[in-house]
Amino acid sequence: MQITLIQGLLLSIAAIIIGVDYWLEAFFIFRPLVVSTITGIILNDVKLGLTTGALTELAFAGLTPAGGTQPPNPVLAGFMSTVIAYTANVDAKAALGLCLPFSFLMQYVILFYYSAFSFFMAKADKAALEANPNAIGKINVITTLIVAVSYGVIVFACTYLAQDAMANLVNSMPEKLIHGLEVAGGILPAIGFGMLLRVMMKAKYIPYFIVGFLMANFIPMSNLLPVALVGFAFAAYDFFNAKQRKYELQEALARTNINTHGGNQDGI
Amino acid sequence: MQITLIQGLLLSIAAIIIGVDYWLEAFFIFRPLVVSTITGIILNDVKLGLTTGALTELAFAGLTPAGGTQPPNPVLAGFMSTVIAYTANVDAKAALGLCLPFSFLMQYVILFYYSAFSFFMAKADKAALEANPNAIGKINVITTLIVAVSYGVIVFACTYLAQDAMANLVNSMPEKLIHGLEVAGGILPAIGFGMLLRVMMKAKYIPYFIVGFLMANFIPMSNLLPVALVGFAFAAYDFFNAKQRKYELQEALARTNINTHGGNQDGI
Amino acid sequence: MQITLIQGLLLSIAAIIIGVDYWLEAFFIFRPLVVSTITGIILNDVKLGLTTGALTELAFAGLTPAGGTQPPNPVLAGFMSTVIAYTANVDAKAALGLCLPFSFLMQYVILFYYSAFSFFMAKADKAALEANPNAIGKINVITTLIVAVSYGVIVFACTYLAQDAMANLVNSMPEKLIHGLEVAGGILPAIGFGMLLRVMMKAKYIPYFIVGFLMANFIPMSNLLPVALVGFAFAAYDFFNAKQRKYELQEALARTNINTHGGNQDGI
Amino acid sequence: MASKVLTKKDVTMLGIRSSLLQASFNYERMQAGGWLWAQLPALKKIYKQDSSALSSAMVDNLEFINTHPNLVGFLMGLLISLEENHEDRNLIKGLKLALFGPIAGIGDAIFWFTFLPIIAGISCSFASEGLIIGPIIFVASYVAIWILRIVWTHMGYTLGTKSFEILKDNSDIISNSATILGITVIGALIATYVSIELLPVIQVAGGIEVSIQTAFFDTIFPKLLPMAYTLLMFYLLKKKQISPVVLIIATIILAIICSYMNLL
Amino acid sequence: MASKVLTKKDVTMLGIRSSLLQASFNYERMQAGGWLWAQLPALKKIYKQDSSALSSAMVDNLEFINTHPNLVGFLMGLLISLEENHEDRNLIKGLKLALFGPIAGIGDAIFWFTFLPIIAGISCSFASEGLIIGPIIFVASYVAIWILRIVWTHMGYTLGTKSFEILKDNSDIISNSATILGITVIGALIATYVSIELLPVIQVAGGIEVSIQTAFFDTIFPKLLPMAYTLLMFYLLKKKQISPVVLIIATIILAIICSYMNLL
Amino acid sequence: MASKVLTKKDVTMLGIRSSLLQASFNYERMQAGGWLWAQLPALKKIYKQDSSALSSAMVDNLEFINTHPNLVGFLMGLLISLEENHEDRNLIKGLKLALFGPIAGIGDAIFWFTFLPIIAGISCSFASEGLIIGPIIFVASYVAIWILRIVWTHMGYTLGTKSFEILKDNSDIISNSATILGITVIGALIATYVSIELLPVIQVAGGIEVSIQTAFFDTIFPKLLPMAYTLLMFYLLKKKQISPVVLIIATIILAIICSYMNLL
Ligand SMILES: OC[C@H]1O[C@H](O)[C@@H](O)[C@@H](O)[C@@H]1O
Ligand SMILES: OC[C@H]1O[C@H](O)[C@@H](O)[C@@H](O)[C@@H]1O
Ligand SMILES: OC[C@H]1O[C@H](O)[C@@H](O)[C@@H](O)[C@@H]1O
Repeated sequence: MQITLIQGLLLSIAAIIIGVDYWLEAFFIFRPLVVSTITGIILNDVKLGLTTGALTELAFAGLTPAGGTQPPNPVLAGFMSTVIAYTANVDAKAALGLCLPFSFLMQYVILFYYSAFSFFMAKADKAALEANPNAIGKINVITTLIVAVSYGVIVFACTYLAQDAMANLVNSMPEKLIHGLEVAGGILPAIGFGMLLRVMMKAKYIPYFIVGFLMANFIPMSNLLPVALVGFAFAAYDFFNAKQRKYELQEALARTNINTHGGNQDGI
Repeated sequence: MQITLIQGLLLSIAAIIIGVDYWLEAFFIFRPLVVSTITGIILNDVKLGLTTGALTELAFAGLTPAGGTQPPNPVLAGFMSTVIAYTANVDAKAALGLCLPFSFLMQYVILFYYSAFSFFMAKADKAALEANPNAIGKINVITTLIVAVSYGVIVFACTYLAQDAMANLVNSMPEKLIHGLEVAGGILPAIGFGMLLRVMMKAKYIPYFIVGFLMANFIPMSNLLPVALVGFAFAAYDFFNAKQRKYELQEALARTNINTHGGNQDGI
Repeated sequence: MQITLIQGLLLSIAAIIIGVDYWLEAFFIFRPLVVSTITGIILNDVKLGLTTGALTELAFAGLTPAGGTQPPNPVLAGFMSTVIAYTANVDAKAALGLCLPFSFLMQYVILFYYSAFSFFMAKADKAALEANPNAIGKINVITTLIVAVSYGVIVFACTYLAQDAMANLVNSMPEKLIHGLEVAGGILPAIGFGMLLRVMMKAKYIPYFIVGFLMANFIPMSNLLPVALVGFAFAAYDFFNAKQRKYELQEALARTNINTHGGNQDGI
Repeated sequence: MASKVLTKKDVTMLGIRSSLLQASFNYERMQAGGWLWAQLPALKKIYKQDSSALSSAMVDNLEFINTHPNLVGFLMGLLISLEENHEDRNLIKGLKLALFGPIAGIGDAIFWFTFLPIIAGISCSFASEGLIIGPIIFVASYVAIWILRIVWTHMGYTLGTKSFEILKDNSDIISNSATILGITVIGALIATYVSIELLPVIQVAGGIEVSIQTAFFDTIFPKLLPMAYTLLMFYLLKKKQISPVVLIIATIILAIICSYMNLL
Repeated sequence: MASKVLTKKDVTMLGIRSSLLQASFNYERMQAGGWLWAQLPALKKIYKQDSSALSSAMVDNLEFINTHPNLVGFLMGLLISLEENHEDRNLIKGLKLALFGPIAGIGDAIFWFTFLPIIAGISCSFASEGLIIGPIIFVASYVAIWILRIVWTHMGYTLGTKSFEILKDNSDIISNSATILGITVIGALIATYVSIELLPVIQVAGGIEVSIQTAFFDTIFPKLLPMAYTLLMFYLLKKKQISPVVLIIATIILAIICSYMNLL
Repeated sequence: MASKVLTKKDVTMLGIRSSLLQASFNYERMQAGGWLWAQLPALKKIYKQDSSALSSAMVDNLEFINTHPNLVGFLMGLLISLEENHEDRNLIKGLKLALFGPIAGIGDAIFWFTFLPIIAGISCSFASEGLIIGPIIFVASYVAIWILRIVWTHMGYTLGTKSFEILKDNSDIISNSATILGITVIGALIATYVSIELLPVIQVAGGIEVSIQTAFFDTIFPKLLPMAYTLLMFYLLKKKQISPVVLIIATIILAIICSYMNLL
């Protein structure tokens, strides 16, 4: 399907708003699930937006900017997975595979800004010394604007302008290649989860990992809320247990200290 | 259906025995499950007794006299839920709703006796001072008899005498009202369970509450024995864990005390 | 079915190898599951070997030689359950019942050797005093050979030579008796598990026992791996919990000791 | 030291008579009247002709008491062994005061709040399918518990004051464990026996009807509404101190209104 | 001691402005620019005409900082209350340095590694069936979290330095609990959302075809391959320090190869 | 201090030869004969021509020993490293006496009582459906365990006496954990592999037949009878010290009787 100029412009405007949201990490409308849904609404195919968004979201679950790192860009992934599925008419899984180059591209753009914006800090220092609040405001506004405009331009280019080239490219791909991308789309979440595990996993958490895995495998349920509840039960148990242990220890030590002191006094 | 005079008398006799059992809290045949079953046997419709009894029992699960309080009366609830379902030919859930006024009535009668019987205590004090065991016995027999007779009379009145009035009343009720009572019968156990939670629930028990709820929700089983077993497993785990912690603490402290003492001796 | 002479000899050779494996407890091909499978292969009915082996294995699960005791012999049980099912054409469960006398027979033979081989120890002492390694080697080889030959002979006799007698015996058994043996075959694992529990069970393990039992009862799964995983999760949890408690205790005591010491120094 | 006058049979009788505990329950002394009555035969045997000693014992035992009927035999056995030894009256009185509360606590936790919901839940799952085995299991269990009253009485009588320590040491752990078991079962009971099913359906394109209950609540989380309503009741009972009778009536009225509005 | 100059509304505004934290994010000072900008209105009000004091405060607040945006309001509230009291500049600076790290740790554990996968998992289970309720739940949750930023800010402002202790004492237990919850859900997410299905079938006697996937892997253990691949990724990321981008590309290439070989 | 004479290959050979441990098992010295035999090549290399030292070592190593074959290599490696260093004979002897018991305990807990039931349970669930993969998994696992014997031997040899402490410190926690795993699986094995099904049916009104097994036992609790019988066996084995052979025979007789009575 074709993206009209109006749709292209709407996508571009959405990209500006969403881009700023990601830059500030404010309302989390920058996650692929939401971005794809919005794209689907603009392209008048909400269902496509939902399904591509769900898949992309999960593949990006572990790819977080925590610690100030820049992961593959979730905003571009959200836009492009839906757009590619729409224009080139491929399966959501294959679209996930195909959207990644765009995601990497934007990742590097932001990384560039992370470095480049360091130069504003000298100006900011000067403003601070001069007790000039307005200058500080201006710096922040400028950096944010630069990011916003970049999102608008890049998304417009990738969606509206590049659509024919992309559709041709995809349509000329052999079936096996497309199927391969679909397969990749099914596997990619493994990397996101691997990233999460890298940060969170310690030996002592293995039991919980096993139980979560087994529950999803052997107990039929329509969503993961029950698992989250069980996880919450474990967390709460551990929390109260730790508190209880702390309390018992302090109790016991308090009692001993009294005894010891008594003993000392006798001895001296 | 009609309750015959004979059945009315049998119900009255049953009420005397059951009423005394509740007064003494001896064999727990006063719980609605048993009362309704007995009523069903007397009315020659055991199945009706069982189903109304099961429903009423659960609605009264948390309404206990623990601490010397008087809850809505389970005996009258047991009798009347079955009797109303029988005479007015309504669903068990609706009967549960309709039996409650009788349960409240009897609750207040017993509350009155709780206050009134205080007056016997002066007499008892006198008997104690005079070392007169027989007088003590007499007081206890009298109070128990008063309770017994009250049950007999009230149940006879509510079941045999009032049956036509009740059937007419119920039959003149609009369908929506009856359905509303049925709906209420399905919800009422929530209050009983709320009462149980009020006494038992602390933050640290939340994990167990969650697991019990999830098990009943997601694992198919024909009764709650498996949940009780899991609950028992949790309880036993906690028990042995607490003991183990106590032991480890004592061990460690014993070792330290020895060291400390040793240190003191060196120092002095 | 008939066992041919060749098959009889193959079984005998297999028995020698497997017998030595059991004697040394090396590769555990002496467990009924493997012995029966090998027997099935030799008798050209692998499936029969697998099914009789599985059943026999489980019945012998708790019958271990741990601590130097001799349980009913798993090797003969493995051979004979399959052989009896094959020659007398009975159900695997009945065959399990019928193989037990042979298992007991071999148990007593090994017990006899356990006693008899004590006599070699005097010779060994002499060799040790004389620093004569070769003599030690010879003693070990001889004892192992005796065991090996015994297995070969006994298995040949029980399988090839006794097959007609056995088939006749079994075929002359009334149906109810055969059925009784089948029933016994279904119950016998209880004794093995009872043996395991005897060694392992303590009050504090009851929770785990309950959970394992309930899982197998209420959660559909095609094998016990999920239960083993849950058991592993429990084990790991307990392990890390114990370590954590140890650590917390040491921490707390270290802190106290410092305080106490400080106090002592002030006092002196 | 006085010699033993009570036989095994006397102690058994005391256990049986412990069921009279609440025979003259009232708000002034709670179970005092029945408490004394149950012990009278034993006291008479101990103090024989010494009617002033008997009088003192009777006066003491008429003081306020409120404890758990299923376990009271333990306390009776313990105290009667002290009476038999003619221990100091103040010791006996002090022990009674110290113990009836904890025994009430343990007993209520185990019997009212743990055992009853569990055995009721199980029995009712049979009874609600019309099987008489339900109430039979129920009554059999309680008969067993009643028989245990005799056991507790002998135990209290034999252990004497030593039992005081044991009880004090473990009462925490025991009621904690009992509560864990109870809470687990209550969670399941709510899912099983509270039922709230929404009737409304939504008309979607093409005349298809979608039930809010099955398409929404059952998909997100089965039994969400029963749990929510129970927690609301819990909140109102605990934090707002609203009486259960008020909640019962309010629930009935609400249900009737919802029925008229075709909501439930 | 200086009198209070900030109103409730000022603190609320500070909470809202805390969203500007990353407005000029860069590798030299990370969030410093936005951190200062967000606090400027409050600082201006506190130091009014005293432009040298304002300058000191601005200089201090331009130093390197990197913490969690959802919780930063707490830290802002705390420090601004100290500024308002004209506490020693070194105390303020020291507290900031001591706290931004732990807050980043707790925040990342809770929000990035626990809350996001859970809410994403649930929302996606709806969205993947075409239900718009999925993203709605998602956005609603994050709006709620955003509103909490105002709450944290007030909390930090009110608790003042006392909050320092509370945070230090419990940060371990809290992030441990959050991680337990998160790990449990991730285990389930792997089973639910990673899919690897082998295509090959084995021809057995009689022309019957046996699928390796269903006859072998699904029988031994469902979802074994997805779990194995995830753990392999975990291993390569953690022990071999391979970048995720490399793994993504490698996975795609591998999938395409397997597609050509009819394996997947 | 003596120089090292054993090569890596010698230690590997020792690990392999550790399988000879039970070659002359008897009730007087248990594994002593095989224990010595397995170590002879290493001892000969260490003591070369010094035949009186060799003799002492041989005499010591012929003393009573009984430990777990799968782990014995660890002990052999440890002791042979001491022999190689010409440590005091009493130290070597003492360590052997101190360690063979705990190693037997850990080994039996892990291998006989935990690993065997689990791997047997899993393998049999395949085998009982006629799949050869069952015994293959079984043998493969045990080959792996056998190969580990070489690993343990190297470990013991390398760690030397330090390993003594490690083992003593953790043997409790390790066998506790192993037992937890084992017990969980045994609970499941009982439900899966003990089968007792009652045949009797009850004739109810209208000629309908109700099976006691399905209508009663399976409804109250599936697998109740197998569990009950197993616990009875456990009780008889543990408390009444009845030999398993007696129980096997009694069970068979009972089963035959029940068969004749149409009960089972
Ligand atoms: O790790 C601290 C912090 O690092 C970055 O600044 C951002 O990605 C935040 O989301 C994160 O909380
Ligand atoms: O709470 C103590 C006690 O109070 C009342 O006397 C009765 O309801 C008992 O059942 C209860 O155990
Ligand atoms: O118990 C120690 C030890 O005893 C016997 O020697 C053998 O059965 C071994 O398998 C066992 O490990």
